[in-house]
Amino acid sequence: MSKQFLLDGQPVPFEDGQSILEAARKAGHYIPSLCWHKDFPAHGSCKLCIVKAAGRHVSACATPAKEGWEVESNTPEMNGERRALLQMLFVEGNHFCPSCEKSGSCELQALGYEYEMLTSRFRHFYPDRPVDASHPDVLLDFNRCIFCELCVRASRDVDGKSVFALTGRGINKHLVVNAESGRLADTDFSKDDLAAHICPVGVILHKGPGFAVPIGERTYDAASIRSQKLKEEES
Amino acid sequence: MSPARPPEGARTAAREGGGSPVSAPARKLRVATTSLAGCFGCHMSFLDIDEHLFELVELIEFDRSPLTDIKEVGPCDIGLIEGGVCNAENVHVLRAFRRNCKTLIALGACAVNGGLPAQRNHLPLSECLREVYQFRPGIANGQIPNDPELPLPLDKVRPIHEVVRIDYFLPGCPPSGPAIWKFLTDLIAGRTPRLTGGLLHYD
Amino acid sequence: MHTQAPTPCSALDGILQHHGHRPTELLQILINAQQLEGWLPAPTLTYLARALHLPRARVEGVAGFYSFLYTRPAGRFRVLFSDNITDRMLGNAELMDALCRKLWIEPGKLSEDGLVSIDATSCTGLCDQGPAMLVNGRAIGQLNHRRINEIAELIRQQRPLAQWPSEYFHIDDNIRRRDALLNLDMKPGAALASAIARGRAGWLAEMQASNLRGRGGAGFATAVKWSSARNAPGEPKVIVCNADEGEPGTFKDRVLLNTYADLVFEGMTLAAWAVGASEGFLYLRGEYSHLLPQLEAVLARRRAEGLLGMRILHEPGFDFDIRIHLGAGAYVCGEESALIESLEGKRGTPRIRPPFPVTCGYLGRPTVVNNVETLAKTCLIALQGGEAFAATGTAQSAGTKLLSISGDCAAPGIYEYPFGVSIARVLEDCGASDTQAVQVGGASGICLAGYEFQRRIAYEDVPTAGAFMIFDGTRDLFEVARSFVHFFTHESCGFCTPCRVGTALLKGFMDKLADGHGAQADLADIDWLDRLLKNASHCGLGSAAPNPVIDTLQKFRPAYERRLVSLDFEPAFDLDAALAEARQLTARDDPGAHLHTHEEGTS
Amino acid sequence: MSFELETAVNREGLRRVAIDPVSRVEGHGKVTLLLDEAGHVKEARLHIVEFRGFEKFIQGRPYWEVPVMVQRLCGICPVSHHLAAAKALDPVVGALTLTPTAEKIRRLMHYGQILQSHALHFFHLSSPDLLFGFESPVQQRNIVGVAAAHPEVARQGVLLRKFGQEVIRITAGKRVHGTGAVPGGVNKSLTAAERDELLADADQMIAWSRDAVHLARRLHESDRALYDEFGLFRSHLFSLVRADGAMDLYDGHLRLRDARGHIVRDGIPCADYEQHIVEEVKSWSYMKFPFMKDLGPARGWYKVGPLARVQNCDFIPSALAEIERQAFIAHGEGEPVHAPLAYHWARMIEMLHAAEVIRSLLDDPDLLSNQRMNEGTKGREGVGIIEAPRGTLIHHYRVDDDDLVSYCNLIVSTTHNNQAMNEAVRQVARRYLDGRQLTEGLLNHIEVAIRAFDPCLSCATHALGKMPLVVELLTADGSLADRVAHGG
Repeated sequence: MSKQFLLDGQPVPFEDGQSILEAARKAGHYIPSLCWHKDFPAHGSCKLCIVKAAGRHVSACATPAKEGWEVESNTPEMNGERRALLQMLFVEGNHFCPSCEKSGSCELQALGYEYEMLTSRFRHFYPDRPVDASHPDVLLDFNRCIFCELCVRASRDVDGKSVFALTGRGINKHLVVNAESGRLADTDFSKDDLAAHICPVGVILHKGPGFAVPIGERTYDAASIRSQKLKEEES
Repeated sequence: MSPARPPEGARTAAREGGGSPVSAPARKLRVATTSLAGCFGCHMSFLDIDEHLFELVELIEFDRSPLTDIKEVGPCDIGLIEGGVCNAENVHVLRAFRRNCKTLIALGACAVNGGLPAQRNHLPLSECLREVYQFRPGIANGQIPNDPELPLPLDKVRPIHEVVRIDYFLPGCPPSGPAIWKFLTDLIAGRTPRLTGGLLHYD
Repeated sequence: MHTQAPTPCSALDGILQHHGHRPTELLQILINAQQLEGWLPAPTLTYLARALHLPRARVEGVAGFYSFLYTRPAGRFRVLFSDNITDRMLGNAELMDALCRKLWIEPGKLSEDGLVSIDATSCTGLCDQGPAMLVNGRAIGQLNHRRINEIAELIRQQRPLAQWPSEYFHIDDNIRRRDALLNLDMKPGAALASAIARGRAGWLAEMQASNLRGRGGAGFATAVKWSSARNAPGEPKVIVCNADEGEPGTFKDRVLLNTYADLVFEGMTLAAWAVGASEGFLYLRGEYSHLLPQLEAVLARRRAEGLLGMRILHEPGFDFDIRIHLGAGAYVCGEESALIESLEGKRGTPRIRPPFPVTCGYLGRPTVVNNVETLAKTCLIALQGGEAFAATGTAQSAGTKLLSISGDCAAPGIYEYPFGVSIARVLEDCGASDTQAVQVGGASGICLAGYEFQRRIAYEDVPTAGAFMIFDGTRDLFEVARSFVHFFTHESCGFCTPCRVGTALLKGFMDKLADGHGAQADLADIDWLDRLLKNASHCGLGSAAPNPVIDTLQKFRPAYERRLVSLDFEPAFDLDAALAEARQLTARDDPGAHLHTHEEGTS
Repeated sequence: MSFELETAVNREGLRRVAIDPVSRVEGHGKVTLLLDEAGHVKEARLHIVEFRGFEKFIQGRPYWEVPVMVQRLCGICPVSHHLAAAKALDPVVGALTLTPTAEKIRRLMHYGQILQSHALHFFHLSSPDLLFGFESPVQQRNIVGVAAAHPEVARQGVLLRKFGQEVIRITAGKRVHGTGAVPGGVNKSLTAAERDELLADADQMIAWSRDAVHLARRLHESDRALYDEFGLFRSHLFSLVRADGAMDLYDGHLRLRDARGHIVRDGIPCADYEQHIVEEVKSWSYMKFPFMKDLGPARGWYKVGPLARVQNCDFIPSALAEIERQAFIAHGEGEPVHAPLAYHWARMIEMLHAAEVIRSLLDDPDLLSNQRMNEGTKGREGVGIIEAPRGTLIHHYRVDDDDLVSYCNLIVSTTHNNQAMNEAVRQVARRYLDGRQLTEGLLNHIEVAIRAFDPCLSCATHALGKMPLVVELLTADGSLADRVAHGG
C-alpha cells in the first residue's frame, strides 16, 4: 500500500519525499504554480501553490506530503488568496497584455484567467523598469519580471553560466545580468541556453518573431493552463 | 472587502447559460456609456454583439453614449466606462457617471488597469508633451497647447478604480462582443456576471 | 566586459588575503572593501568576483541586498538616523531635518561635493538613549540640537571620525534591574569546566532538566535543538550565536555583548560541547560593529586561556573556535535560515524549511542557531544545575528574561525579571505613567492596551524577545503602527510575493490614511491584506508584518477612523497635485486647471 | 480660405457656447463658439481635448511590437494603424516586397476594415441625421430610432459591419486589435473553410452596399440645396493613388489636387512625406494642423478621406463602384464636389468598392498559401502610408541598432482634416447660427458637419488626448447665463 493524503477530499497517493504539488499533479489534480518547474528543486517564492495542509497554510511545492493529511486547495478561500497574489504580481510590474508578444502563452496571464481575476484591484505601482535590447538574439523586458528565478536557476544550474541574479531587496528587488556594464550583450548568454527558453512571462524574448503565432494557436488559447499543465504531467 | 464585487469563488454556480436570451425585466434598464482615455475599441466591441443589438434595445434604453446625442449622464441603472483617466475632464465625467449610475462597470483594459496609455506613466509628462508638440521635425509654431478649453493631462494615467468606486470589471482589449453580451445579459437577468468558457481575456 | 581595474587593487588583495579568498566570506569582504572608498564601485565588484571565482552578478546581488552596502557613491560621511518609533517620539525627524538644512542637502541624496549623505535607517538598538544615528557605521546616541550643530561643523570641517569627541561614541548599558544572569559574576571557563565534568551526555541532560527555551522569541526548547544537531549526520557541526538584534525596540544583546561577552562565548562553547561542534560564528548586526574590537579581544583572551581552540580545557577532542561575522543592515537575517545564507556570503533570503538548520544548516552541516541571551543563560545552568534554573519563572517559562525598555517611562534600559512578571509591574518599576499601550516583542510582537496590563511575560501568555516599548496617552497608535509597517516594507527581502508586494501595499494604505485620503473601504482592504500576509508569507517577517496593524485596528480603531474622509471611497492620490506638472507647463491657473481631490457631497 | 472665425478679435465680453462632447463621432472632442450680444458668431473652434502620448512612449519598445501596440490608438480603424505600422516596418526586416499571400491577406484585412468602418459611420452614426432631419427629436436621432423607423436599413447596416468585422477576425485573429500583420508579412493565411465562410455572404454585401450608395445618392439629390451647400468650403484634396492613377486604399503614392480639381502634386513617394507636410501646433487644440510646406499654412491645407479619394483617383478598379464614381463626378458638373455632406455618398461608393475587392480577393488561391514572410537586409527606418477609412494615415519609424524604436511620427487621418472640419464648423455657424436663438437642433447642425468627415477622434488624440459637445452661455463678464443641455 502506498501512502496517501486527501486533497479536497480526494485520495492522492505519494512516495516519501514527494511534495504535495508533485503528488497532486501526478494524480491528475492541478495545483497552480509560477516559480515551480519539474526539473528544478522547489523555490517557493510565488506562493500560487499555497494550500491548507492540516489547517496550516503551506507552499505545496515545498512541503513534503504526509500520510493522512487533509489538504485544501481548490476552495473558494484558497482560490481567493491566489487571485489576490496574482493581483499583487500584476500591480507591481508593468503587465500590458494587449501589446505583449507573450500574451496567450504567458503563465501569469493564464493563471489570471484560471482564477477569474477581473481586476488587479490594488494601486498600480507603474515602476520604471528598463528594456535591455543589447544582445543580438534576445531581448529582456524587465517590466514583466515576477522574480520566479527560473532563469537564474537554469543559467546557473544547467547552462553553467550564471548570467542572471537578483539584487536589491523588497519591492526594489530586480534582475541583473552578469556584466559590469549591466548589458546582456556583455555576458556569455546564448539564445540556445535553457535560460533563454524558461521564462514563464514575457521578460526573456527571442528577437524578431514577435507576434508570429496567430491568435487561436497560442499556448493557452485552446486549453486552460490547468489542462495544459496536467497534460504535460502525463507526457 | 474590495470596492468591486468580483465573483469570488463562485465556482459552484457554473451552470448559467452563456449569453442565453433573456426575458425582459419589468422595465427597461437605462444604460449610459462613455469613453475616457480609450480608443473606442470597447464601444466597437459592444457593437460586435451584432444582431443582438436589436434584442438588447428591447431590454435597455440608452442614456448618454457616443451612440446618442445625450450629452450629460442622467440617473441610470448601468454605466459602462471605457478608457482610463488621463485628464481633468475624464475625472469630471467619471464622477458624473458614479453619481448617476447604480452599477458602474470598468469596460476594457484601459479602464481596468490604464491600458496602453499608461505606458507613459514612467515618463515625466513634460517630456511627453514637449516631445510631441515642441521638439520634433516637421512642426510649425511648436508650443504646448494651453487654452483653458483644453483639459489638463494628469501626471499619470489611472485605472478608473483608483478614482471612483467601481462595481464590476470586464477586462480585455477590448472584451469581445460575446463577452460583453454574456456580461450584460447576466447583469440584466440579475445574475452576478461571470466570464466563463474562454470569454475572459486581457488582450 | 568593460573592466577598469579598481584603484585600490592592492588593498583589495589584502582584504581577500585576510579572508582566505573564501566565497563564504563575501559579505565580510564587501564590508571591508567598502571601507576603502565609502562605497563599492562597479569595478571593485568585478575585481572581487574574479578573485573569488564567483559570477559577478552574484556579487552584485549580495551588494545590493544589504542596506549598509552602497553600490553608488555615498559620501565620505554617511549619516544614518535611527528611525524606530522611539526615535521618532524623541524628535529624530526634526534633528535630521536640521542637519540636512545645515549641510544643504536632501535626505537620501549625496551632497554635490561627495562629502556627506544623510538618510534614515531601521532601529539601531539605542532606544534607551535615543535619538540615535550611525556615522560611517559608528553609533552616536542622545542626539539633541546642540550635538547636531557640532556634528554639522565636524562634517563641514571634514574632521575624521577618530578626532570627534569620544563622548559621542559612549554608550551606556543602562542596567536597571538585575536578577540571576546580570548578577552572575563568573570566572571565564568555570561553566565550561562544570559541563565538561558532567560529560557531553550529562551536560545535555542538565540542559533538558533546565527547560531553557530560546530567548529570541520563538521559545523552542534549547536542549531539543542541541540534541537534534548532535544526532544529525554531517561534520563539522556548527554553533551560531544570533546577535543580529534587529527587532525594533530591543537592545539587550548589545548590553550582554558589551559587558557579558564571556558569558555569551562560554555559552557558545557549552553548546559546542553538547553538540560536538567545532566551528562557531557570532553573527553581529552591522549596527553593533562598534563592539567588534572588544569582542575580538575577548576571543583572543579566551584562546590564550585555552577556552577556545584545540583541546579546550585540555579535553581531548574538544576543539572549537569562534569567528565573528558582521551583518550589514538586514533585519531579515535575524531569521535563522536567512542568517545562515548571509554567513555563507549570500543574500539573506530565508530558506525553505524543512530541512531545518539543525540537520542542514551552514554549508549543509548540522547547525545550532541560538540567541545571545539563550547562550548566556546556559552558563547559569552549567554552574547551578538545570533544576535550580527551572525553579524560577513559570511552568512553561523557566528562568529570567531581559527586557529592553524604552519609550514613555522615567528609566529606560535593561530589566531582568523572572518569567511571569506582569506588564503592570514592569510599568511601575520603570516609572511609566498614563500608559496607553505597550508594544511587547518589537514591531512583530503584540500591542497591549490598558485592559491587558495584568498579562504576564511568559511563553504561555505574552512571549517576547525582550522589546518593551511604552506609549503614553499623548501618543497616536496609528502612527506607531504605520512606522512599523514602514519598517517591514523596508526590511522585506522581497523573496515571496505576499511579503514583497503586500508590505508595500499595506504601507500604501497606511500612508493613504495618514495623508488624509482614507475611506471606509480602505479598512476592509487593510484587513484583507493583513490576513493574506499572515497566511501566505514565506517566513516570519511577512507573517508578522501585519501584527501591529491587526492589533491597533482591533484595540485602537478610532485612531484609524478619525482619519477617514469618506465613508465610501476616496482616491489614494491628490488629484489636484496630479495636474501640477501640466499647470506648470502651460502656465495655467484657471479654475479648469484644478481638481478637487475629495468630491463634495458624494461620500 | 479664411481663418476669419478662428480667433475673435476681442474675446472679452463674448458669450461662450460649447458643444461638449461632440456625439455620434468616434472619439471625444468639443466645439466652442463665442457670440456677441446680438448673437453673431465671432469665433468657432473644434478642440481636440485629449492627449495620449503614443509617439513618445513607443520609443524604446522593440519594433516588432509596434504594429500590435499602435492599433490601440483607435478601436474603430485599428487595422489601418496595424497595417501602416507593419508597412513602415517591412523595410526594417528587409522585406522590400511582400509575398503575394502576405500582400493579399493584408489587403483583405484592410478592405474589411474599410467596409465595417464605413458601414458603422453611415448607418450607426450619421443616418439618423440624414433620415430624420438635423432638428429631429434627440430621443429618435440614433441607431435605435433608425431600427424602429427603418428596420431593414438598420439591419443591413449592422450586417454589413458584421461582415467587415468577420473579414478582420479571420485575417487578424480578432475583430478589434488582432495580430495578423507582422513586419515582413502576416502570421496566418486563410483556411478553405474560412474563405468559404466569407464567400457565403460576399455577394449579398455587394448588393447591400450598392443599395447604400443609392440611398446616399437619393438623399443627396432629394435636397440639393441643402446637401450641396451645407458647410461648403473649397480646399485641396489629398490621398494615395495607385501608380496608374487608380483608387488604392492600401498602397500607392501621394497626390494633391487643388480646389479646382487640377493635379498640383503627383507621384510623391511615401518615404518623402516629410519634405511636403508640416504640422502646425495651435494653443487651443491637442490636434495639430498639417499643411503643404511649400503652400504655407494659409493655403496649404486640404481634405482627405472618401470625398478626396473618390475625386483624386482617375478611376476605381472595380466595376460597380466605378459606375457609381462616374455618377458622383457627373454631379459636380465639371467642378470638384466640396460639399461636406457629399462625404457620405463618396463613403458609400468606397464601401461598395471594398465589398467588390473582398469578393474578388476571396477567389485568389494565394490566400491559402503558407508563403507568408519575406526578409532581407535589415533597415533602420520606414514610412508606412495607408488610406484609412477617414483618410491618409502616415506612420514613420526609426529603429536603433538594438532593434528598439528611436523615433516615431504619426499623422492620422483626422489630423489631416483638422483645418477642414474647423472650416466646416465655421461655415455652418455663420450660415445657421449667426444672430439666432440657439436651440439643440441648431447646435446639432454643427455636429452634422463634423460627422460628415467621420472624424476619428480616438486616432486624433494619439498625442496624449480626447474629444468631448456642453452649451454654456456666458454673460459679458464671463459668468454663466444659460446652459443648453445639448440633447439632454
